[in-house]
Amino acid sequence: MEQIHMGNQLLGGLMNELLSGMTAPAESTGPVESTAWKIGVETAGPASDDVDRGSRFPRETVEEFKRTGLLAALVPEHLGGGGASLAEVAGAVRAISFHCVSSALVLAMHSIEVSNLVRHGASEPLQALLAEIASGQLLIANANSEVGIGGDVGRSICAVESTDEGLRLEKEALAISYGEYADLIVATARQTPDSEQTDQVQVICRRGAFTLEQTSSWDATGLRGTCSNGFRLAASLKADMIYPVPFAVVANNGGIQATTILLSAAWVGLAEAAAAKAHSYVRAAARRSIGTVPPAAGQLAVLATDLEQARGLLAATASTFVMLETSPEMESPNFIASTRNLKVSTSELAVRIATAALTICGIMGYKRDAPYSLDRQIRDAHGALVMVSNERYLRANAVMLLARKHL
Amino acid sequence: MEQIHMGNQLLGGLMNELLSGMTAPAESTGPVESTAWKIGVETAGPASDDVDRGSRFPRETVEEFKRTGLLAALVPEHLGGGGASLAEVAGAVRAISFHCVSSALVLAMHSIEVSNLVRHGASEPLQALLAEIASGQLLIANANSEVGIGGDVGRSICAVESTDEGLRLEKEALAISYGEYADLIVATARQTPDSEQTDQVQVICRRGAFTLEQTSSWDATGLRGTCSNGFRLAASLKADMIYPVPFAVVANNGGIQATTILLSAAWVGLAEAAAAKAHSYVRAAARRSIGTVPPAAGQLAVLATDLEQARGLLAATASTFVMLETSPEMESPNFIASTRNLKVSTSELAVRIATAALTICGIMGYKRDAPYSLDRQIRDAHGALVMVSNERYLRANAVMLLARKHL
Amino acid sequence: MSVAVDRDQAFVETIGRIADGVAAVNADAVDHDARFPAESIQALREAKALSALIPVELGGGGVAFETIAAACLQLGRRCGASAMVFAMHQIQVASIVRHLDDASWFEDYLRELATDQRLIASVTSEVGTGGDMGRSVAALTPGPNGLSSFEKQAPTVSYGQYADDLLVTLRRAPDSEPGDQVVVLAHKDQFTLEPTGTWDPLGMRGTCSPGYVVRAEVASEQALPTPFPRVSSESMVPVSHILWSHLWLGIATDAFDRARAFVRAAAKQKPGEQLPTAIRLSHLMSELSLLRAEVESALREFTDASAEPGRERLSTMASALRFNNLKIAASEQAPRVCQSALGICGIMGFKNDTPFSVGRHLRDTMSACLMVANERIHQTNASLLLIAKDV
Amino acid sequence: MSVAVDRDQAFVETIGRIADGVAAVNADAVDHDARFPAESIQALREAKALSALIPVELGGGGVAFETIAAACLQLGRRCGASAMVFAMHQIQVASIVRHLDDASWFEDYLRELATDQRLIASVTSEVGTGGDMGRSVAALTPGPNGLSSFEKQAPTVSYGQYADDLLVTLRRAPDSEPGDQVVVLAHKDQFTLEPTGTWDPLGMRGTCSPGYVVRAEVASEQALPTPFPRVSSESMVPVSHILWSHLWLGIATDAFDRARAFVRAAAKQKPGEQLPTAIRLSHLMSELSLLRAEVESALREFTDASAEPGRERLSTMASALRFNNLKIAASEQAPRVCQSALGICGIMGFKNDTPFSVGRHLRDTMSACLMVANERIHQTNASLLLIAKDV
Repeated sequence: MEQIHMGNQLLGGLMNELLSGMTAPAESTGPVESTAWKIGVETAGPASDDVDRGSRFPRETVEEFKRTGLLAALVPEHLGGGGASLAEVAGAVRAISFHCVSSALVLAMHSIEVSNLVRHGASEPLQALLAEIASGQLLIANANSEVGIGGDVGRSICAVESTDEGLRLEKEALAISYGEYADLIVATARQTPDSEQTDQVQVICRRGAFTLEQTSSWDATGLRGTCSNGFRLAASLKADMIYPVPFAVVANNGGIQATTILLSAAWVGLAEAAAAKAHSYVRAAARRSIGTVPPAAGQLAVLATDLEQARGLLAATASTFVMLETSPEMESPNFIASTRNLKVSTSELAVRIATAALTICGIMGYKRDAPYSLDRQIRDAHGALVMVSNERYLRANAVMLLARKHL
Repeated sequence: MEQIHMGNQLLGGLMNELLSGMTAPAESTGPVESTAWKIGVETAGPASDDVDRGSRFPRETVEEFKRTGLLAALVPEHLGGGGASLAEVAGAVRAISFHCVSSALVLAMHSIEVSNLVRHGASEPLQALLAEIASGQLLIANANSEVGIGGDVGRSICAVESTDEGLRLEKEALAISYGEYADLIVATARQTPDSEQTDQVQVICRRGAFTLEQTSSWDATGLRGTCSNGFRLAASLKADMIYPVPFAVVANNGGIQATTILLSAAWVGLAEAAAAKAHSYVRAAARRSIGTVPPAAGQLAVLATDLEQARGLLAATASTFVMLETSPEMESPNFIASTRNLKVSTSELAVRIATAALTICGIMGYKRDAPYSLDRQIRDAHGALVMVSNERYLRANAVMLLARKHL
Repeated sequence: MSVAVDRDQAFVETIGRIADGVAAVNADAVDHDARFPAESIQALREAKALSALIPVELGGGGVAFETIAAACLQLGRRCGASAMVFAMHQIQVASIVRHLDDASWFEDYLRELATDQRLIASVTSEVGTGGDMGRSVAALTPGPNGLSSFEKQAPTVSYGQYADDLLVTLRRAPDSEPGDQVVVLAHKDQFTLEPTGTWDPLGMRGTCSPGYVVRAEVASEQALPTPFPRVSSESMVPVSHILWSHLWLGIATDAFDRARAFVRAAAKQKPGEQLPTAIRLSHLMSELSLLRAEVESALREFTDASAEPGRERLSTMASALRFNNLKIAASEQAPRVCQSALGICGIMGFKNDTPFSVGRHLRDTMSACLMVANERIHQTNASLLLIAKDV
Repeated sequence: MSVAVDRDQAFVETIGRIADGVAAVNADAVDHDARFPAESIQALREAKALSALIPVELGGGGVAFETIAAACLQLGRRCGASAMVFAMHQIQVASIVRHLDDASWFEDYLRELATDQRLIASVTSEVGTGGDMGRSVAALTPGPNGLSSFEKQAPTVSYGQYADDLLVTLRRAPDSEPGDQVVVLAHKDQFTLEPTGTWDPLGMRGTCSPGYVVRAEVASEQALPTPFPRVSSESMVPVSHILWSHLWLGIATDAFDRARAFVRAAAKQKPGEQLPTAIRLSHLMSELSLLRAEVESALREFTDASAEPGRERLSTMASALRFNNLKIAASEQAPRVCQSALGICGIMGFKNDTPFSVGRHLRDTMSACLMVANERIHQTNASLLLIAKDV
């Protein structure tokens, strides 16, 4: 392997520069993001390599989420939560992702479920559950995917069954990210064994009342800390732990939107981390030859246009979500399509930005143990493309566009 | 030439569909945009082919700009203008561009000069000029480019000279778009014949006191109605018609920002027109085979993600401009870089969108005289790349990025 | 061998002279007025280029197929429309020459073509087939006089109005299946063209390709003995894709040349400076390199396979995929090259009247994706990929 | 000729067996542990593959250069690291074989290599040269004992720890200009390696390429008689770019094969349905087609030019541009193909333990842009483009 050399004696200086450059992006959305940034710097970042190599759950970081109340940030204040907006939590996800994408995805996936509960859990038992999530800092995982439906979460094969011992659910989940570490698992199922595949409810399974039998393992190119193993889920259900509205309502009225926004926040944070390394690299190169513009600066300028696009899209969509929180427009096909676009665009931009950063940093980015290493960002970014597949989103949008009068 | 055929009998129906589909984009910025949209539908659109083929000034459209007061939309109300924000005028440019990009660029280039005058023309004579622009609906052109400086408007060769008959300027302008039709021409020049190339002022030349001698012609691939001929400008100047601040201030404190925003508005409108045609085409295809999703719908979904990005960027940057109107942050390198990014991104997205629309519409898009013709959009979009070259903007940003601490 | 090599080299040089001396001179007018490149075709006729691919024993020039491909590239560098007319004519000639099977009518016809330098246009696409050339609606219909007639709705017939003869795909008979096709050569005095559309497109404007209703009455021996599916897979499709790709490469090469001239001119003004556009030119060259290699390698595979007895390799799925890939890859890469050239030349490339203008190049190559729409080819390929053994 | 063809074919088949039976089996472990692909290299040794390119009269296999390129492709399909080690070794062998000039020391060395199946590593890059291989800091320094010594700071020496011998570029003497370089072959018992870095990268992990301080003492006849600039332009650079490109093509081809297997498996589950991924597979194939054509066409140009007396064509600027373009185009296209394959296989491609995993392919090919950084090559090309007559 040939390479452009960078003298070892420079590395110490660069490392300092890099660390000093890695401060929170200028525009913070507020205290939730600041808390997250601190966790990122102090816990998620330092643990990230070990999490990645071991493909292990980022438990120390999730402990910090719990300690600081981040897991209940979205729970209303009167129920003991942080009362934060989705935009604020998106800021937190993005800040964590700058340091460890897997940790950020745990926060994101958990927060999607909290958001859904807040929007659709008006019943007393679900309000009580929200209060418990806040007081106990419970972690929620999702088991909506299922073997045999090919990734289309709008259909279920499994069903809620009435047995002598009460309601039961057995489900072959394609993957339940961090399922073994979750206190609660939400899952879609047909309402009854006689229901159509699309007649779905979403149920909440509680630790102690469910068992998980691992059916596949998670050894992936990136996003390794999400521990997205496949599981056979078997759970006893309480009737009041079934969402009082059909799953289609949960999904269309806030669910899809929160999912795309929070996942996108992770991709933007990832892109910012890659961009920050490229930026530091170029600045260091410029300092070595004062007065000249290193060739890589031009590539950095292109990268910056991509980063600006990713950030702008995220900010705009997150604030629209907040604006529409109680509006029927939340469910409008246009806004749903727009949030899908957000996920498609930010994930593609993240790959482009990470790849461009690698071109800029060269072999110093290719190495895992170099200060400018882009190893994880590159691998995680490609996960962004396949995690909730962009193809699926684009196909869904294609169908929607046919019905739309205006683009 | 082989092609997928579309029966002629269908064309009538498609044409109707197309026209009904071509309504103003859902989110209008207000009455200024609505006025512009009406001009687009009634005047700019119908004239656009003739303007393009003849590479001629869109005089009927500019007449309408004058009649409706659009040329003074940015002039404060107390001076007789519309008192509109730059974001509103950007909406107008975008609406016109949907129908005729050249016309939109005339409005954009004129409005950049008005914006600069409003921001920096505090002197009494310049306030009087603004009032006159409003009352007389004067059209302003720009002669900042110059032969011999290679497109770098931050330098001038020509200088303001004191003669016995007063101040004079002679300038070899690389191009003065619609110069022959302008009432006022602004031009950069060295402050005195002894000044450095970068010691520039911007002067305002009035019809009657300047002559134009054509030095090159404008027969281009697209943007043909801008009539961007080269001219030798010779003008008598009044001292009070020189900006009271250096040109660098005019440029950095709002000039660059207004330029990139208004040009980008034209590119977004262009992209929306191409997207609307592709959308109509796909919908028509879907109607011919009810119940199926035409393959092109998937391509349209991808196109829509690009369009969303372009729109989002424009809206965000324009509203930031309005927010910073009186703030020193307007001049911050970050915001300037961000507006340059806007122009680079929207022009590239416009090319991508127009090209994708051509793929979708196929031969019906390739033909000039078909209802789905993308001929002008394709040609104009490529002009977006070279008009104020993206390369130049990226190089400027590259230098700026070196100094920046955070990306 | 050496005689053949000399002859072929002389032919390419002749074409180069016509390209520089005639095609280039009229290219802007042809483009601007969307008019037939009459001067180029006249010069090609005078050079006997229209019969270059016909064997010597039938009165032709007997040049190799590779030489025709090289000629398309040369013409493409100077005038895309001239190159396209030449290429489409040669596609028809190749389809006849490669599937003669001693049919005496066609042998005579080729002699006549060589003598009179007749220009053949193609009528393969048809309204109502969804763009599938492997199916026809119009049928060869026997008449009372021993002749057969047909009427075909053609959505485009390139330079139809200027062609001497037409090569037409049809169902074999009124009761034949859509896929049971023959190729018929209709002579100038046997057909009429009724225009059904106009031709005023973004690029390739000189090909003059409106739609027509084609009506003709022909003798039965004017149908090529080989069934069309075989003509199509062994000759018409690969030859089309190869000759088109060569001319697109020609256009892209000229765009690169103009960008290079632009950069060299800029470098002369600023000696010693590292120009950003010079780096971009290197990027552009690597894009052109991909296109060039793709075109060259497909040509070689085709001539190799054509030289094998029975030409069976050309009927395999792998071969269909190969030449479909050529079409797709070249048609996407050529406009990309032109766009990068525009990026380098900037406003000087955008203007129509500078030595660095590349607007026409870009517009012309943007037609490449539409000549048999790439998406349709992808659909064919997708099916082949599911069943083909080797790819 | 026929004997040679048979021998070459047998060689490719042998390599294919090693690729399938050994390299593929260990590829995941090699990648995971960033360890040397010892099993593959051992198998290659047993098959005498390390001396395949050495002429028969010097004890080698005497296979053609094209055959070595084909072998790189085969190995690349199964294990990128094994292919890279094999390719880099062959680059060194080719550089010696093509510039022997009857140097008896090197003839003897090649015999020894053939007998013992010695593995050569390359020490061309150097700290302080800004990545320019055409300049050296370290110099061959005459000592009192008739031997010469050197000390070179090498930022990377691929598989240095596992190599028997090293081929090193150096200034000819302590007072030589940076560009006055020679190539020296240092024998296992003549050099020491002091590690200066680690090797834990994103991909190509099995190449084990940390930095070293290389120190050695060699006899004067261990410097190749031909000056390095000529070795470089006629052999080392084009051979490197060609063999690397072949193995990148191999990796990309396997990624395509896996994507195709994925689509076919999906099609079996939903017979008769039009799968969106099948269309994407067709797009992917056209991307692969561009890469394949580029690699094949460059190989042919090189072998053609190598067969010409004096090999002068290889020293032209056009030739330098051609093989630089190959490197750039192939190194950009190969990861693009792998990325598209990942897009098709989705989560199954992203996981490391499925038959459709393409993560390693993507990571390995992403090194391609960095092996001699493309941006540096573009700078060289930019200068050449300003002065070269023909390109």
